[in-house]
Amino acid sequence: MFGVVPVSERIVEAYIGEYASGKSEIAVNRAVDLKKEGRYVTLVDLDLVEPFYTLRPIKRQLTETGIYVVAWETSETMGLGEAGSLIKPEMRWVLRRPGDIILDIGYGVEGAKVLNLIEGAADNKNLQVFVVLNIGRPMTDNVKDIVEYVKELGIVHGLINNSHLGDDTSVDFVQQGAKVITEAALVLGLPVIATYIDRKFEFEINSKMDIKGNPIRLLDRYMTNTFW
Amino acid sequence: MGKAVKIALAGEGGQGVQSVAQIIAEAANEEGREVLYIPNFGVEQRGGVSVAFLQIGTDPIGSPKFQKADIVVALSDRAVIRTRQYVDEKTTFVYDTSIEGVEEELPKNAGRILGIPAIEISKNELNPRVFNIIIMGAVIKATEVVSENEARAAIEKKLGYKFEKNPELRELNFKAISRGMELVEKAR
Amino acid sequence: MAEKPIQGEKRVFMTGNEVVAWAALAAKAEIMYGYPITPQNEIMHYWTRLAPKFGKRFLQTEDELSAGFTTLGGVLAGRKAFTATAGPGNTLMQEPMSMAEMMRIPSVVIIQQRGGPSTATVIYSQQEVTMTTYGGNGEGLRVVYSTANHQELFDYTIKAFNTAWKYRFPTFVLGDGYQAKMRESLTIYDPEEKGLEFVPTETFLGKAPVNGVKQPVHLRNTYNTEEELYEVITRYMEEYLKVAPEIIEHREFSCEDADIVVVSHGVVSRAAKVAVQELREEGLKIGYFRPVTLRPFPAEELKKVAARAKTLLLVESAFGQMAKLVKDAIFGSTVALENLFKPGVGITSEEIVVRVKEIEKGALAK
Amino acid sequence: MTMIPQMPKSWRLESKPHKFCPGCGHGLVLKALGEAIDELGIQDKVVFGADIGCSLLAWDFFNVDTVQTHHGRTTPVVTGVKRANPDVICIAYMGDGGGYAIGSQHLVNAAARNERITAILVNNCNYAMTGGQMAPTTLPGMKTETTPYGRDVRESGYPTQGPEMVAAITREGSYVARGTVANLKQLKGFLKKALQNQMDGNGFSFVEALSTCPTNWRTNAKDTWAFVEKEMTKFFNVGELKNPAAKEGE
Repeated sequence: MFGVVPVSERIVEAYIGEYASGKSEIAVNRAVDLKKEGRYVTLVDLDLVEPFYTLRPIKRQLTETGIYVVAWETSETMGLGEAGSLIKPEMRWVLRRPGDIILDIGYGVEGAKVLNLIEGAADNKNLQVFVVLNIGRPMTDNVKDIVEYVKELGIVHGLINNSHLGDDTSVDFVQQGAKVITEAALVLGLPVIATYIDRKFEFEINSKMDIKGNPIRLLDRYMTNTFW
Repeated sequence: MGKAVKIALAGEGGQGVQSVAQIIAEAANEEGREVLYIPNFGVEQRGGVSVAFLQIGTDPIGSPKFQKADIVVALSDRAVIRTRQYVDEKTTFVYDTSIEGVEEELPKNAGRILGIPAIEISKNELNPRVFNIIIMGAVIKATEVVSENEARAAIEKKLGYKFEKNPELRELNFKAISRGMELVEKAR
Repeated sequence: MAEKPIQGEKRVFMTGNEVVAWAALAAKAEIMYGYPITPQNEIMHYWTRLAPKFGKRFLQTEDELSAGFTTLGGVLAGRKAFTATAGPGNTLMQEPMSMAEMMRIPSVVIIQQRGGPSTATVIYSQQEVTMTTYGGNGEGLRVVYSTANHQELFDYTIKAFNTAWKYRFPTFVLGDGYQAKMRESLTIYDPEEKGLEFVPTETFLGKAPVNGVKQPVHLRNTYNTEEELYEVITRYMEEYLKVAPEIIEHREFSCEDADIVVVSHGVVSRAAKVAVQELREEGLKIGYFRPVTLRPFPAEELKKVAARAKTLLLVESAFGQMAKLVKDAIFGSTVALENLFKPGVGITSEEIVVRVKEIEKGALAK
Repeated sequence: MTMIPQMPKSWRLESKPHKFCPGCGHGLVLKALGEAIDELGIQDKVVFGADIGCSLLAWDFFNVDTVQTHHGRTTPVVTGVKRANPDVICIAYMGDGGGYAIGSQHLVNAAARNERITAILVNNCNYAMTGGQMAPTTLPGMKTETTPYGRDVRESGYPTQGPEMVAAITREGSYVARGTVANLKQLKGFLKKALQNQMDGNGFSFVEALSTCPTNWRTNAKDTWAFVEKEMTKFFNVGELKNPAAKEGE
């Protein structure tokens, strides 16, 4: 049925990061981009740290684009209080789904241990864990802090530059982020997977690569429709 | 009758000002008068001066608090000082003459100042236990809010069970009322 | 066991706290939950002395959170339950009463206001108006009766039980330290002999099976989306506004031609009444307006008065807590507002007379 | 392949499968409780109060009268119910935060007054619903969102010994035990005795259940059970602390 994408080529990516680093936004964009390429995509909401401020409110919108979204449905959580429970069984077994899997994960202080909650994550050869970084956030605004932070997370396969200042973002700021994060990546021995930049800057930046030669991906904003 | 009569009774703990106020209040209530009685505006100040605020009238009583009293009765030096604030030119200020060295402290602005030897009389003539009843007599004479008979009835109601065992007590109490009334009469 | 706490009518002379205990008995309250706090303690003292004679119960809890929540438990179990508190206890009471508002649990709370927080005075104030009307999490969907004398304390405590059970909003009787501690005369009576019908209670939890069949209930108080909560609160608010005109009570006199209307509530309105009567005797055009329900507030009634008067004189033993309710009620009116605010102390008729004359003088000078 | 698990009669089928996280111990505690209710035949008489926190997810779990309360306030709500109607069987269901922190004064005083209610407290070493913060029961050195470097006992003390405290402040008639989801048969026995103790009108009954929270512990199935059986039991002794029925039998 889903034979268009051979299993060996399937993409399994986990997006992790600090509070408000933009990991959920990146995960959603990645899922949408892959879907546009005609791939079969599952998007998993696994933010255990801020469980309420997640994909739930845009689940329907995403589902309409053809993405399979694993997240709580509001109607399922009636009377459950603050957040409802954090994990549903479907999340635990999600790696058994065919096609591409994009995981939006809130790590918390226990770092990569959250992957313990997903069956098969530990020995999944496809799984790539990417850290979303924004030098606009005080805890990750310089090379030294980024290196320290990423080292504590456990298994990580690459960094993503998502430096922005909300509505005050400029192309210069994104490029500054590229410099800092690329330098940190060198220290860590990790690749920079991409620099994300708001689609409104597409013509201003007018390049497929950022100042440090990392690929640029254009970002559409979906999360403005959620709580935050 | 118009405005209610406002009374402030003050003394040391144990001088029985609250029970005097209560008996007067109950006597007036029995008569169908409007009465409001509040001790110390709410809270008992332990170790301090005990003040009973009483208002008696024919119409419903206004504020439970008043600024100036029609009659103030002060039974100790501290009580004199504490109650001066309730005195103006319309106030009758009653104090016990056995309080030493209090003359300087008496409110000069009072309409009338009546010194009565209630403590002395209770000790020498009647019985220290009826001191507060003498004061009650003084208050009802000074205010004329309750008649002597009504006061007697109220005392009977309150202490009747004691009188049955010891009828002499009844006489003693009734005499104390009369003496209290006389003291005010004389002091005028 | 005695059958009825009060037979017929009886003129009595007692403290306000004692009045509340008798009123709760007369209203057929079944259980009181409470925690010691001055100046309401004697409500519990009298209740614990009287209640067992009539097969009624009492529980002394560990704090007012518990007093409030056990009261809700008692109500959910189908009993006429109530509690009483003051000052810092009223602060804690806001949490359980917020639950009562959201779950529409009919509960009765007597408040005897004191001054400031736990560390201030235990005596008197009208500083718990904002807290009692709007102190919870939410929109203040509650009824607050502000009483002025012992007769009202008796009447409105009885009424509060009916209001709570009829409309299913938590109902407060707002007294104060003066009313709690002072003695004055009133007539106590058996409400049913006077033709008053009690609104029956309802058992929400622990109802016995009917014909051997038990239909379990699941009472929910959590909502997961903004929209769901919005819907519920909107519905409650509509109901509240619909029944508000039935609940609202106020008193007024001499307002028809008044230039200045004295607005006050609770015990202060006693002084205002005397002051207005005196000023009228002197020939001044002064009126009297008193909200009895502070929530819902007699807004339409006050608007009418404000439309005719030149000035409203707002008098309270707080720094403008009733005034906020007034301003909210008469929004849009051009009437002048003057005040006599004395937080934490009583106000006498003489003070009000002086203030009115000051305002009169000022108006003439213009 | 699909097996229909044996469900207690008192469970509410419409709310199953339940909404607890995979591997969560709440479902097990509630299974044991459901069986205890069934065996005692008290389903129609139970009033069940659910505290805020993951405990709240139990609100539609049973076919018994249920009420959701505020955080920590389940004990007073069901106390109020029991005082008003002694004929019902009252259960206060709460977590470690609700019982030992925000509602501790209620637990202590209900125990001290010997309220005829049954309090069941699920101990999973953290505040799970709010995202895994330190609870009174968090183990020394354990990482949580508010103890990112591990619980430092010099800063925040040792884990609360709930049943030991309740046992210390109660006198005759109280039933106190600590069970674990690792031994469901025993836990059910404790719960049954706790309910029986209320039915007999003896006094306060309290059962703490050691439970699992793989979601916030970030543990797989194997490590989850190891944590309960090896780590938690270092601080929390499983067993009965008080049993009036046993005394009578002597």
